[in-house]
Amino acid sequence: MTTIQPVVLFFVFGVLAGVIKSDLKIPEALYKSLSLFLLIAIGFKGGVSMAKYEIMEVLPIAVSMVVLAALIPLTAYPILRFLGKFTQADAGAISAHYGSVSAVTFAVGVAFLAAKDEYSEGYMVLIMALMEIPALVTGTILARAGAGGEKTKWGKLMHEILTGTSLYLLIAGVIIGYYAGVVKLVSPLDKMFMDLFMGVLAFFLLEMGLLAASRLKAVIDKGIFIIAFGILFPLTAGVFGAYLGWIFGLSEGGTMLLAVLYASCSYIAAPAAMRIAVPDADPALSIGASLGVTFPFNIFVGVPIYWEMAHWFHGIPV
Amino acid sequence: MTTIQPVVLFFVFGVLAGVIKSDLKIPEALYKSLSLFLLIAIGFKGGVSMAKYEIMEVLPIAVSMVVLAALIPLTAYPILRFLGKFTQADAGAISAHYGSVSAVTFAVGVAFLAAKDEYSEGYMVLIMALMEIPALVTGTILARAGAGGEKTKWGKLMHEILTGTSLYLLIAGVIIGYYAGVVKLVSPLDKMFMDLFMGVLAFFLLEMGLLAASRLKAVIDKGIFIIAFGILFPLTAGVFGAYLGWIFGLSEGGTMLLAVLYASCSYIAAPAAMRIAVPDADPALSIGASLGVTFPFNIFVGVPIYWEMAHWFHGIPV
Amino acid sequence: MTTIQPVVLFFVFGVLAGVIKSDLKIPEALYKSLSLFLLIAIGFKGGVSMAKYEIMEVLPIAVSMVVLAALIPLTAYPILRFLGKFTQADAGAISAHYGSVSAVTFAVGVAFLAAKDEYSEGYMVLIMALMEIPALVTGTILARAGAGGEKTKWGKLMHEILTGTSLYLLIAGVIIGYYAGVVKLVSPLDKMFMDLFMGVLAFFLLEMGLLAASRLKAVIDKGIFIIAFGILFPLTAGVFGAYLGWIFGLSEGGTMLLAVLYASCSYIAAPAAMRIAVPDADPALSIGASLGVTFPFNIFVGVPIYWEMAHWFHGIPV
Amino acid sequence: MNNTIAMKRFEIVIGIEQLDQLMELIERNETRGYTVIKNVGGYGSRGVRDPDDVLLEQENVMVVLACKEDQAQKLLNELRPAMKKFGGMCLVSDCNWVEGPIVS
Amino acid sequence: MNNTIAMKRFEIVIGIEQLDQLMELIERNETRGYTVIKNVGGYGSRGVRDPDDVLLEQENVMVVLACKEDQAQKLLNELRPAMKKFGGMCLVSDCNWVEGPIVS
Amino acid sequence: MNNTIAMKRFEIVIGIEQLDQLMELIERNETRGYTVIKNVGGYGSRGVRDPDDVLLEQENVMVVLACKEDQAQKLLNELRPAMKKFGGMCLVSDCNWVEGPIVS
Ligand SMILES: Nc1ncnc2c1ncn2[C@@H]1O[C@H](COP(=O)(O)O)[C@@H](O)[C@H]1O
Ligand SMILES: Nc1ncnc2c1ncn2[C@@H]1O[C@H](COP(=O)(O)O)[C@@H](O)[C@H]1O
Ligand SMILES: Nc1ncnc2c1ncn2[C@@H]1O[C@H](COP(=O)(O)O)[C@@H](O)[C@H]1O
Ligand code: NA
Ligand code: NA
Ligand code: NA
Repeated sequence: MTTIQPVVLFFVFGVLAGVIKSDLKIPEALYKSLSLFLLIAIGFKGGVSMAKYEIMEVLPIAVSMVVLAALIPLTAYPILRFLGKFTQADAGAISAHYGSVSAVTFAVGVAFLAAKDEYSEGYMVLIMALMEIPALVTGTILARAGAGGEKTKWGKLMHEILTGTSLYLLIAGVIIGYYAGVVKLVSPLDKMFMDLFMGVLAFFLLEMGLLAASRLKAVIDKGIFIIAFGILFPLTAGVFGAYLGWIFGLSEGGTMLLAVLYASCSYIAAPAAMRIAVPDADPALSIGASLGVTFPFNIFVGVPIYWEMAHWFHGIPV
Repeated sequence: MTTIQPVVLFFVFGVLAGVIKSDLKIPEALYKSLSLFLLIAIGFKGGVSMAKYEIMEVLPIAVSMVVLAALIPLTAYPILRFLGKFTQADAGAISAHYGSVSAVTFAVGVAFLAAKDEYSEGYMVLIMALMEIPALVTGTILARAGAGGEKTKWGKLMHEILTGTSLYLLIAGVIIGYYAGVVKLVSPLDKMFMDLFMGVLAFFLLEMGLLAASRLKAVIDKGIFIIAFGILFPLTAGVFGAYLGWIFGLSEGGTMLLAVLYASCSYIAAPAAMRIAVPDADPALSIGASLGVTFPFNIFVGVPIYWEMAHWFHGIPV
Repeated sequence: MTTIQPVVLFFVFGVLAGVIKSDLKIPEALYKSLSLFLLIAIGFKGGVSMAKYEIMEVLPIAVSMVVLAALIPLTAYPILRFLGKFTQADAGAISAHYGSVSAVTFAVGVAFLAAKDEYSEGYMVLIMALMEIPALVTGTILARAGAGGEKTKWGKLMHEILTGTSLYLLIAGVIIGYYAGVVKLVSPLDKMFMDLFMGVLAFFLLEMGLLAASRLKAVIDKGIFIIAFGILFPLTAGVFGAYLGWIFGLSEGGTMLLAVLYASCSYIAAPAAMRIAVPDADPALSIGASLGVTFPFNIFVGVPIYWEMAHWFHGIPV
Repeated sequence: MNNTIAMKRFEIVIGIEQLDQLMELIERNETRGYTVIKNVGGYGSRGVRDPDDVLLEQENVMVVLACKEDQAQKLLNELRPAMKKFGGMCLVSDCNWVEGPIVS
Repeated sequence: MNNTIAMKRFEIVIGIEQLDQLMELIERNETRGYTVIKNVGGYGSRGVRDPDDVLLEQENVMVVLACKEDQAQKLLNELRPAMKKFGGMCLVSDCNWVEGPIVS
Repeated sequence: MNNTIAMKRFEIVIGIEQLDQLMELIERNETRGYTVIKNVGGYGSRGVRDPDDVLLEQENVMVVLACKEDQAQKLLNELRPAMKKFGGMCLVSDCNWVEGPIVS
């Protein structure tokens, strides 16, 4: 059995505060500041450890995994459209959310590995940053293909995806971390970006809990299908990610993180992109599923399971 | 003689900035973020050290001290009502403030002990969290008993007390700290909640100074009585707290902290509760006394005195 | 060749985000909180190291350098007025900005020395704090002398200069740091003010980059003169500073920091003072030159040059 | 003015602690829209209320609401007793709603 | 009222994502001034919009603009088709601009 | 409208640095209430003022004030010279104050 990490209890207390209607509130500026911190810190950390690889060695693997990630929305869409009876817009938008990733779920995965002292490849962060692109594009195509109405604003969408805060700060963090690693000047910055990581994550999870609690009604209204989808789909995507990680020869830790990336879904970058690309989709639905069901499932149950998956694949004799 | 701690100088510079009308301003979001931090960190710290006790051993002592704390507003009320000539509402509300506690005063006490390398019982934090309850309830009864007007909203008041941010985050911090202590995963969180504690306290005291300066007029308008009460009452309550700590067999550090808890008074949780329970009380009065007189008295003069009290009681041969 | 420090890359990514119109935004409350932090931390650091000197030994040197700093606006003014054809108000206001200092440029200089393990005098911070005064007063006199219109509000201006957030927090930090150094209680506060300094600077530089990008248009509109002035003037002032530092017998690090102070220019304290003293000056102009040209020049190119200057002077055989 | 519909404009300022009750009242009257501005301060029978005072936490909200005349009278009938309880201010005035052209 | 100039007051509420377009329209009409209040919430045909919801990010802005009658009609002619696209609300009402005395 | 009192509504927008002076003027006239909205931006004779610009710090405030007609004329007489000094905008319009029923 794996011990639940103390940091995820902050999520529990966030949800509880929401449920019992505590007046606990995280100032909006704090929430936004913490999310800037997490993105830069995750990127920086990854960049520092990437400084130990040859970039050219890493790129092909990374690109393959990113491209293959486009399969996730392609699988999610028909399930949502035909089993779930969602409109084309909603099915496409939700697919985009599930193809995309959650940096906080990734961070919980990294913390899980850290507690176990397990190695993982630093460039997983790069994969995370790039995975947004095919997921959001594919989701948008699915949502809009053949649909009438206003034309898709592809220019605006690509601008939003490529210059959006999440992707931008992750990449900036990776580059700065990489440079700091190469010139060996990591040390005064790591007091902030590495030492405080867990504490910042704690505050962020508290707020995520409050936000998740405020989404519960939307989820319950939509009923059993969205809950089942929000649990079973990430598990399936997780298996796919773990399988790919193993095939591509990642370490056990890296394999688990790839499973986490495939299984996790977005509630910040994807909503922003979908507001522009698929304005007729209902954001309450996709955020409800993503934050109200899949996020808590992943950080409590999913992460240990993805670890077991990685372990299992790596036990297969080749 | 005890050295004044550097951190309390931040309070002095806050007051001074207010007095000379500097344009120094602490953003509201920062103030609120810091107070969330302090509550969680105080709780977490206490929880971690509570992991070393048997809970069942601690509970009876803690509960006794909390219950006995109801005596504080019961003593304050007649003084305020009959000596101070305050209205029933104001006398009750101020009593509730003085029965209640100030987490920041407590934090200054903890820092004082840390500078002296003195031990104290971790569960003092739990006592602090729980002391709000009897104080606010007793204060409300005193303010409203026999008074006409709108009925007391007991339901709403109890909800506010029990789910209010202060109590909630202290308890959440205690539980998470306790759990982290038990599973021995304190270490990545303590870089935030323990290492940064003093620095956060510094910023917070700067803002407290600004706030205290803005209350000075209200205090001076009310004259000598409120100043005398704001100094003499906590001293008396402090003696009572130190006596109880000694009787119950606390360490010298713990005895001093109990004196601090009994002597300190609230300016965040109590005002929020009194707004609901005793809306006809004037908040400028109770906050003025609490923040403008007692808080600075306690952090500069009180804390060293409560330490001497604890020392004195522990010197009595049994 | 000197390596560029990783921390200044944050400025680059800030500018880039502005140029490509990323939706990256630093919450205003975070920006203000970070700047409070930097001021206190810079002061505190300086104060702690000043605890090692006799104050009376330091004061005459510090005062001389501060007074001599009044020469900077006196030199800048005729260049701006007669070569640059600026109005009297604008020429005076810009002079005040260039006579004044930038705490963040100073911080980058300190980080540069730290990466080289070079000593510098702690009281440079005090000089920085005090340099605002003659610069802003001289600039105002230049802007208003003989000009008609409303009378200069000297009372209001002096109040703004002497109680303004920058000067106030630097001095408060120096005093508290000095006291902490003397009573040897630096340690719990340095976890915040020293360890996190670089990380906070990183965030701040990111925002500075965003702000600089938003000023680029104003600079380009004004054309080549303002760019040439923004580069050549600080170089000249830097030579003057380095010369003085050497004459007064500062260490190489201290000499370099004095050059940085003379070369750097203000974009926070000076705009606030000029709003009051010279309301008819165009703030877009002075902030554009200061933040859009001189600030980036200084942190990337200037700082290493000022170091070489200090080195060169110290190589002169006496 | 041409191409506009005569309507009534309500402008309500109350304490934020009463916003939920006001919202309920408004929703019960099935209005087609309203606008809410938070973080508002002011002065009235309860004295100064300053949303920037972090200790007193006395925030007002302003609600602006435009509706047709018939609905306005109905809403007014419900608002009158409520305002008595809420305190604050409720102003009604005439305005014209600018509508887009029928064929867009 | 004495010493005031009769003018028209526009009060527009739209989503913040359309503010740039509205500003452009207003500047094109060379008005002498306007006032912008951000961080506004509300309810309309697109449902509830709450600026405090950090995930949905649905912020409204209120723009208040006073101008002379002749300019008002011109502005109105441009605003009508634009409002159709923007959604939200645009009210016009009468007001009086208080001007300082000629000799100050 | 029934059960309402005819009043005047003042809507003032000025720079925040002048708010203290305006407040003093208003208090001197013993009005029974006012409402203050901070963090307001806009455009006028001094150009664009954007409260979100952290370096320029040019914030406007909007003050809304309802009062009876007789008091309005008195206030207006004081406001006119002040507005000349402040810049900004001051609008006056008619409105009706909704009062709760006499017997509650
Ligand atoms: N005559 C008035 N004009 C403008 N605002 C008012 C007026 N009276 C009250 N208010 C607003 O309503 C709030 C609550 O009023 P009250 O309940 O009377 O204290 C005040 O803080 C003001 O913001
Ligand atoms: N009748 C109304 N009264 C006041 N505000 C309105 C009204 N209708 C719409 N609004 C405002 O305009 C915003 C956008 O409206 P809509 O585009 O219809 O969703 C709403 O969120 C409200 O803030
Ligand atoms: N015609 C107008 N309509 C609406 N607001 C205005 C108008 N003129 C000025 N203002 C507001 O008053 C502020 C100060 O104006 P000024 O002093 O003319 O720069 C501006 O930033 C606007 O917010
Ligand atoms: Na995914
Ligand atoms: Na107490
Ligand atoms: Na300078």
